[in-house]
Amino acid sequence: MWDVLAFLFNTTVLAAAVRMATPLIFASLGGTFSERAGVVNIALEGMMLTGAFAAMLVTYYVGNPWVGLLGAMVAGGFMASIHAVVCIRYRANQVVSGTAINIFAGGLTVFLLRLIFNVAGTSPAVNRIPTLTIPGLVSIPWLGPVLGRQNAMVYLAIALVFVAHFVIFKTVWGLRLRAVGEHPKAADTVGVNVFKMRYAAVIISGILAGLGGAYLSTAHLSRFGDGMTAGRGFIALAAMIFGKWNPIGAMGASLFFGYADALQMRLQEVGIPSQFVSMLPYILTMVALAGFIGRATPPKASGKPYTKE
Amino acid sequence: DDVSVSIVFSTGGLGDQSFNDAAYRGLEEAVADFGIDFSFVEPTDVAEMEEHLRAYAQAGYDLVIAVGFQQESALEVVSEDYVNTRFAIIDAVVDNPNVANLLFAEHEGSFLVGILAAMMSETGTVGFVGGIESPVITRFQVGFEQGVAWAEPDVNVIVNYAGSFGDPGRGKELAISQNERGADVIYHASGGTGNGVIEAAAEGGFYAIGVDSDQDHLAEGTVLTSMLKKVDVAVYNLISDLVDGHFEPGIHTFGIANDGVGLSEMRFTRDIIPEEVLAAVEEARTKIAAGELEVADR
Amino acid sequence: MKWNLKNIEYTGILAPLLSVVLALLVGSVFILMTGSSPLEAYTVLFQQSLGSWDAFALTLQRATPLVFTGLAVAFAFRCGLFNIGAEGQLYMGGLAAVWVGLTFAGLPRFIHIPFAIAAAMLLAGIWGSIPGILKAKLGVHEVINTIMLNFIAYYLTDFLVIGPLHGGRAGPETDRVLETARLARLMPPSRVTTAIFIAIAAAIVVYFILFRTKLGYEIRAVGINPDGAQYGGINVSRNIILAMVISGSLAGLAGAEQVLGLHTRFIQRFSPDLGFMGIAVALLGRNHPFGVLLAALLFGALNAGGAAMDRMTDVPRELIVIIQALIIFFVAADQLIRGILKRRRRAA
Amino acid sequence: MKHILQMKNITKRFPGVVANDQISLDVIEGEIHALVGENGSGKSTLMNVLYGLFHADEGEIYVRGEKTTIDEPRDAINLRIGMVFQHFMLVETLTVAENVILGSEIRRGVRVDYQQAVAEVQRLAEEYGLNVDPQAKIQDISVGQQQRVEILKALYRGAELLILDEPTAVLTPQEVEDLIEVMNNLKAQGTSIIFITHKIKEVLAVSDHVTVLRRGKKIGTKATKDTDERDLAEMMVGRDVLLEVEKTPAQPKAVVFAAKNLAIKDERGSERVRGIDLEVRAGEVLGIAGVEGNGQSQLVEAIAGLMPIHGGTLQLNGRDISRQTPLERKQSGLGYVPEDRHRRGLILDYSVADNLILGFHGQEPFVRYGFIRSDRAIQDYAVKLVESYDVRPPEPQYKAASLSGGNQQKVVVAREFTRTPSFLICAQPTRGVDIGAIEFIHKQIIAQRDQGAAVLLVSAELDEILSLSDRIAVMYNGEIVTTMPAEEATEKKLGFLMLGGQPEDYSDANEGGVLDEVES
Ligand SMILES: Nc1ncnc2c1ncn2[C@@H]1O[C@H](COP(=O)(O)OP(=O)(O)OP(=O)(O)O)[C@@H](O)[C@H]1O
Ligand SMILES: Nc1ncnc2c1ncn2[C@@H]1O[C@H](COP(=O)(O)OP(=O)(O)OP(=O)(O)O)[C@@H](O)[C@H]1O
Ligand SMILES: [Mg+2]
Ligand SMILES: [Mg+2]
Repeated sequence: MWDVLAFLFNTTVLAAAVRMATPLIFASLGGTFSERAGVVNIALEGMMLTGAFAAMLVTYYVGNPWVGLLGAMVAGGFMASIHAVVCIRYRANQVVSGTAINIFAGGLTVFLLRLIFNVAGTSPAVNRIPTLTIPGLVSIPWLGPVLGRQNAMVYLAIALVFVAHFVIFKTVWGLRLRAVGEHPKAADTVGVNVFKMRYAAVIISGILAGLGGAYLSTAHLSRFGDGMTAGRGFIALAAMIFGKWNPIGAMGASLFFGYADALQMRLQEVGIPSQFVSMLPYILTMVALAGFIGRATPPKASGKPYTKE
Repeated sequence: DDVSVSIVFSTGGLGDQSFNDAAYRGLEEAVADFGIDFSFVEPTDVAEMEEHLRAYAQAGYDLVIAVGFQQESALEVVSEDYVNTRFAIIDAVVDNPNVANLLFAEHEGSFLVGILAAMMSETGTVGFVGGIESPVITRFQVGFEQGVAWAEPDVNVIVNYAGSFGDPGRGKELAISQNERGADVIYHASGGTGNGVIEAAAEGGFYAIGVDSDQDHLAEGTVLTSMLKKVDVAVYNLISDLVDGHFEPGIHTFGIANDGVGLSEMRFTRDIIPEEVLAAVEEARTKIAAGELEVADR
Repeated sequence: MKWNLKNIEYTGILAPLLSVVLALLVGSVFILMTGSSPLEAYTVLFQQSLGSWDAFALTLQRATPLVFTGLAVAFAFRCGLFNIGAEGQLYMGGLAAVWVGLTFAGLPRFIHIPFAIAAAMLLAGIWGSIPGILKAKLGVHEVINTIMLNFIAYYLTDFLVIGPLHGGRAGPETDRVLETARLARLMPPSRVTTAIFIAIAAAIVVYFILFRTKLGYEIRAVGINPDGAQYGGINVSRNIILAMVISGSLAGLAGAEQVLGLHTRFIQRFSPDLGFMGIAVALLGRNHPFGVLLAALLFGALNAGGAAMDRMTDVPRELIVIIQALIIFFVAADQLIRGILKRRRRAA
Repeated sequence: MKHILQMKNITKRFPGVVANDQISLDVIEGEIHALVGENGSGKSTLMNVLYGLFHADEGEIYVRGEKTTIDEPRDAINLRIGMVFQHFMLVETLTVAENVILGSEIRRGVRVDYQQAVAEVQRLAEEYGLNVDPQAKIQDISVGQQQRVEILKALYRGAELLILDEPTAVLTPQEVEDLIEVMNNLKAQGTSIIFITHKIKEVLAVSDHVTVLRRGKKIGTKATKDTDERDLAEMMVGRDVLLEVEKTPAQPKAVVFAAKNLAIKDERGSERVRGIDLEVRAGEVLGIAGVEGNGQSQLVEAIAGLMPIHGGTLQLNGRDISRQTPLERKQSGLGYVPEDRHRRGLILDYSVADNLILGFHGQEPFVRYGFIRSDRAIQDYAVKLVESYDVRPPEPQYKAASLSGGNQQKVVVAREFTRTPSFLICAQPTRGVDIGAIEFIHKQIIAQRDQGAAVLLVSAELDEILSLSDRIAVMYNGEIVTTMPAEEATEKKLGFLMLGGQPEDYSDANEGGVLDEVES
């Protein structure tokens, strides 16, 4: 019994969970902004991938990974602005546009990799965002090993969760954002510019997803690899829903995924085929949702283009 | 008339730092040496294989090389339809008179890796990270395990599969978790996922072992060695034979004996590795080459 | 039978065509960046997808599985459900098909094939029913569960294909299914099989179910307005589950097609994201079965032509992917095209 | 006489319709100007043009004498024009205060100053007698309260010209009285009001001028004092309208429907109906009067099987139906006109024909072999119904969404009534419907009664209750306070009971409301 508990709450498992959760936190936060404004963003995966590439590229040339982060934000934001124009201005189906972005990003990153480095597959190594040690925190028992020494981007992600919470629920802009996603016409009738809000939200979502990608290529790892996001954009989408379109919820869900994954990695030895262990995070998620969470209602206008007469 | 050769790569495409890249290197060298005509294609999906093979055969290439077991069934059909075209396939067997089958004894090379890992380990635990579990990857795993057991029966092997060949993030976490469980030498056979394994090793101060191509330079001093699968050599030789006019169909196995698999030069790690370890590896190598030591492949 | 073409909502063929042209224009910028000739590339793209019977056969073959996954996604959409899980359902369908295809020796063709297909539909339908039940009974968002079930299906089939179902080959794949379970090729060497007829039939059946039956009436009502549907005596939960079952079994057909027709075996992770492409196909086809047919044909042509473009030109394969994405963009954003057309008309 | 607003020759076309055809409208500063007309006559369209949501194809707008262009709601807000929409423009998941301030937030830095906002809303609410809890979420408050929030929104923005698009359609009599008081208050303080309504009584009670539209054209503007009920009705409909329902005394027969000790809880578990006993006999109309939110909605939804019951029994024609599905209840002879036609009554994206078979879509002749639809049969049936219920336009293939509210309601009524149910529930059957359609629907309800149906009528419209019912029950706080023969009921008495008064405490001395003054 104690063994099991000790295993479950092992600090190394938890620290790994935090690391695995970080890209999901960024991306699911991004998704939250976009969907809160009424634009479904199934393109998180593609935006992450672009961000991962751009962070590597900029860092490669500039040397400073923090500048690389800016590059990721610009690139993610750029992909998002395509999504925004197509969905908002031209009222395309948001899911189709998202699918196209995902395909586009997959092609574009490798295309550029080849054009610039003359390799396909894996980029050269670049500098990484440093790991920080938080003086007070690191010496607290149990919590210290989990959170006291992590990559700077881990702390950035956690900080952004609270910033996002503040922005969405406390600010004027956030109030308008929520209104636009629930009932755009109502917002319009009181003079809120629905289109502008949606553009902003979608671009923010791209920036955040880009950061999530950057975490992979320049914080957790130090190079870009073809398709290195490996479906995390979709998991982030699930985390966003699991978290009920709330930043803190999204973080919780991301941590849950990260934890299940970290646990799974340490379970591959007990004699069950590896594939069944690999399924664990996904099964756990389904059970958790069915058992404890229940209904989640998306913002009412999400997925619906807004048209003015 | 110039000899013309075409290659249909596996879906990993170029840049996989594995057999596609190696096959391409072999082709490039042959082009440089013999000035042959060539063409290649990087399919995105298994369903494409047959039409590419067929199109090349139709276009009259003298030799069409299929890279990877994914093309086994496609080649089976196409090689029967084009009996006058010569084909080669890497990592699979198509039993037709116009097909050369290039097989690699990855388990033998992995055996040597296992010896190195076991003897270099200070903790008594080593690790293996695979991509997606499949018979080929299993060959790497079991060869490695046998090598470990042969050298140090008490050394424990932790095995994990990432479920993907393209997820370095997960590769890194798997390596960290293996390291936390005591593994201080980790061998990967997981394509792009392995980049993460190597990064974890570099960061955590333990050893990684690369695969397929020479990955030693990816983290100098951290990558102990790489298990080379010399597809480039095989492809080069195949073309060279063709140019000389003695293309040989049938099964060509590349193992320790004919230097088709083996360890890298260990340019960055030779100094760290004690003599007796290298000696043990060499002993096993000669025994396997001589057929005195048999390595099981499953 | 009166076709209800109004549902397709295509005002003309002009807008989609222009979208493709525009995408190719933008794509040519990328091609020029690599120093290749767009004209040459596009000539290949066209000739190798629609330029000859052989090429068209290839297009058809590529379109076939997309018809199934497109229909699967569209069907669920009609009930207000977003099925991102066609990929997983496809694998489960393939799994059932290959098992039946390998196991029941001695059956005549006309029994073995339908049996294998039915098994595929059944297992994939069950797989689809899981998110359906969880949605209907517990209100869990289907998007999460369909994503989760994709991963579970990958791992489950990964295991079976190298374990109990592993064949005698080097690769992670089963043996070929028995002769009697293989779909016949219509015009060898092309691999267009009788599955193309199943695809067309499936589209017609889906059309029929959606628009000509009581079931379709109920499913669409639930999709548009569940409260209204409930008021109308429609069992909302039951229809949600049923819609997911049917959606899943349609995706299962794609699995059966790949396993019994194209590959004649189950290969580990054989699907090049057919399930995800099905989402784009469905929405491009406006969730109408006949729209899905057209959209699948477009994608099929892009796949067929794109592969040839990789082989026959210097354009790297990533570019082909980029051009495909661009075409989807422009076809989706047909408001843009319509805007241009309207301005033209006004100017004239 | 200063004009706050002059709209000149406004034309607005939609594909296939000219919604506004050269309409001019002059509103004098400080007046209440009523705008009336049948469903689809173009009232909302004209106001949407004024508020910047639609762009007129032709015409000019002058505000306070100056020519202006209004492209955006923001422009209208800046011109101090406020609008309360027919379909509320409220964000359900936000609170009252948040909705009020949205777009013109009280800030503290980048933050919304919620404290201040709540205080401000509270202040406004008190000043104009528009009581609502600023911190409640919209989804948790009644329709009447939502209406108040809409008015607060406009007032908060300092509206000097207030457009009220059918504000009374969803209000209870008491709430209407309150609203009229608010309107008069506003007028006294100099606010001009454009007031859209289908109720002529209200026009006569509050307006100074009235403009009538019909089929997109302006019929005329009159000073209210120069006109009367019959005159207005005729201007609107273009023919003489029967304003009173003609009916013979009821001849009640056997009990068709009975509820015993019925208890209902809502989704949150709070008890909304507490042990009600109810009987409706064949050939009678039982009216349920009550202020909205006292359990009527839950009662009706539970009877129809759309909400679970927590105690008691429901009997239809002697059989217990409390375990039956909605479909089985329909088949047992229950007909139901729901109060919310958009949410419940219609599948808006379906054609009129498909809506006409909703609930019977599984039956012969619409379906053969239990599965396959017969378009022929559906079409024939729809053509017949559309014609006999005068649905306009008479096109069964049109989407229900493209019909006006009145005509949508006719579709629902046609569907439910044609099947000659033995028990018919009508909840707010004429809400938002024009007088022509009201007349028609009322006639149909009486016709159903006369054919032997037991009718349960729930309405917030006391006029409607009084003119249609044979017996009247008053519901308050989840209970039936009392049941009386219609002859014994008066508007005042019902109003008294609906607000929680006890029958024995009632005396005729209670003071009358504004609307009584125009009672002819
Ligand atoms: N967005 C729109 N698109 C197309 N037609 C419209 C639109 N809005 C209004 N119409 C049409 O314009 C006409 C006038 O509608 P409007 O809403 O102005 O009527 P109304 O007088 O407000 O009716 P009601 O009494 O039902 O509120 C109707 O025929 C309607 O169908
Ligand atoms: N896209 C559309 N096409 C055609 N007519 C439309 C469309 N959108 C709205 N309408 C019509 O415009 C008119 C105005 O809509 P509005 O929202 O005012 O509803 P309404 O019919 O007056 O509603 P109700 O009376 O039920 O409250 C209605 O007649 C409606 O049916
Ligand atoms: Mg209106
Ligand atoms: Mg109306």
